[in-house]
Amino acid sequence: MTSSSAPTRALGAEPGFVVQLDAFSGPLDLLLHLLREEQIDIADIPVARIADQFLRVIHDLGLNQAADYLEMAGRLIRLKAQMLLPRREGQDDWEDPRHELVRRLLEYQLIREVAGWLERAAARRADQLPRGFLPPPPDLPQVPLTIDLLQLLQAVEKVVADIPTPVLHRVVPRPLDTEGAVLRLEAMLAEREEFSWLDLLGARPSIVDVLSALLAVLELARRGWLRVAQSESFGSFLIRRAIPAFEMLPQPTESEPGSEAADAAD
Amino acid sequence: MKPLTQLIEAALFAANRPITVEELQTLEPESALADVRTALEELREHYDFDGHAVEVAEIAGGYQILTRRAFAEAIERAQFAVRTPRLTTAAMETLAVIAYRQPVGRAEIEEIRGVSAGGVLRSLQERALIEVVGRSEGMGRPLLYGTTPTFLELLGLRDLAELPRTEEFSIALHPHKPEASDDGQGDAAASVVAES
Amino acid sequence: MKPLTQLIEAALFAANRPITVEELQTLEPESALADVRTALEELREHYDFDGHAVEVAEIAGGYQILTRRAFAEAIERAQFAVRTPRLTTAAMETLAVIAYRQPVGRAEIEEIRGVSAGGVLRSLQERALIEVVGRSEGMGRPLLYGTTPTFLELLGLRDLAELPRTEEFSIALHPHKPEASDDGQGDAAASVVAES
Repeated sequence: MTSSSAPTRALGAEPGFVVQLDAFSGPLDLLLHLLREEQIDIADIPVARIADQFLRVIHDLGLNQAADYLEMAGRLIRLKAQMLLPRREGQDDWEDPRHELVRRLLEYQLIREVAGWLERAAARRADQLPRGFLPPPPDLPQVPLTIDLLQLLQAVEKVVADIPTPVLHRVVPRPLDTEGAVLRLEAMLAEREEFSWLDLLGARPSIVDVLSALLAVLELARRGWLRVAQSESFGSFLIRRAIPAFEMLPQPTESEPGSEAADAAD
Repeated sequence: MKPLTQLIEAALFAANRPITVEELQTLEPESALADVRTALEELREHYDFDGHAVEVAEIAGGYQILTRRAFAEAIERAQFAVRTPRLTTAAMETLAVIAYRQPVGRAEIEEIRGVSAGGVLRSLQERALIEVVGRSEGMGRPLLYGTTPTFLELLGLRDLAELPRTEEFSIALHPHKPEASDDGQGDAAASVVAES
Repeated sequence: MKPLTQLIEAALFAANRPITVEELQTLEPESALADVRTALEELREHYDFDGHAVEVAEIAGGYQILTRRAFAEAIERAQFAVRTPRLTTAAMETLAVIAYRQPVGRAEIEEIRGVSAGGVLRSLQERALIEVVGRSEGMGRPLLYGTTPTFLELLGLRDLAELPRTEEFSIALHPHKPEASDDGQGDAAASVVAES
């Protein structure tokens, strides 16, 4: 895949060594990369295999903390479960659960192509240099500004119109994303026995993130998937897996860490 | 060269951005837009026929004098000037989404790219490649972004119509409908993926 | 033009300072200093005989392409025309917020307009429409902005009290303490908008 724009990187040299967060431009990029390496038809993705590989790569790349990747991992795990559901023979109205993922991948791939075109155009333009020397600005009187009251008042109107409804309290526009947080938490549980609440939150969480994550922890605790322990009062607490990981997803088969992905990267 | 052509050459030399025909007309208020165009044509021909190293380029709705492609490398090697550095992949992808979907909100950009976009949007705004063009009517009235003339300058395009249409890319947006395959997964042709 | 002459033209055009003969020689290491001088002479003659608006000038021991003196005035006029005599929408809206909320800090302006205000504040300050009028008592003691006498002059107002009241605006901008308006000037504002 020489035409692939997947970045060159040293992968798996040291397991767990954080390479570069920007080695991939996002989870969709990583997913496309895996599909390309395996020469898989995008319309018929072997979800189970790809999900395992995806988890392994984000583990090896040290991307565990990146919420965007974890969210995708959660989606893949869920998709994998959906694919395992039995379906009746000759059932016509079966809707492929992979459909949405395929749509997103194709759309993203198109954007990649467009971005490539833009990049080539920019490179061509950069090959033409503008004049380097700029004469100092002439010592002219400042251009007389033309503003008048009408303009000012029109601007006032526009500002007022753009202020979200003037209410006494501000409504938080973003609803809690409990579902996303559950997916992320599931993905982390699948990977690790035990981790801290702070690991789950990641870097610089917003209040909404914290609340969503808390609800997700409570939800999975209710299902009996995890236990929570706090060693000191007001300290961070530990989240521990309470059911065997294979009940959530099969462990990636034991192999040299990252070997497949390392080949892929070459 | 005619006096108007000289004036225009002087003005284009003095500015380091594309100048529109209307702006050039203010140099000689007596002149018509057609005169300005004729003079620009004369200047262009001068540069071409005499084998000058610079040319009159049509960019972002205006005209700018730029060096011809062949010389950039030698000039950069001699350290007299540097080419504009490349944007990151994330920035280019975000620009691609905005260029084709404008006006477009942050949520849609993030959905398409699968990553959060705050930092990239801010830096594209700081470089004046994108701007806020309005607010959506939806919840929270999110800001909508569009590309700027600086974006066209970066790519050396006359206008947005010069962007290729998405159908021209090798990836079609409509895949063969994913059918209920009975698990012959994995060995299918890599047609769509491979051809990029 | 000979290849070396072209290369030199491109280099002098793209460089932001005068370049010496020795430096120009590094463009084409095979060439002798004499070759560079001959090429410079060829370029100079080209510009002179064809009546270009630019010339090869010798400055501080180096060479630079400059517009001829005769066109200085035209260039000034061009730059005059190029500079935008109007405020951008963003600047105008920021100015509106400051006019009606002064003294006001950057954070509050940004909250009201939903976008970052750094660049706009700077350009309004450069245009002497706003100035720093103090510091808030709050965290970090942020700067507070207010309008200048120039602002009043441009609007033809004697003092700020002459700014038309817009009841709507002051209510919308005081989301935390909506006071019952103390006088019935609400529709005065509307009429001002309509009549000017």
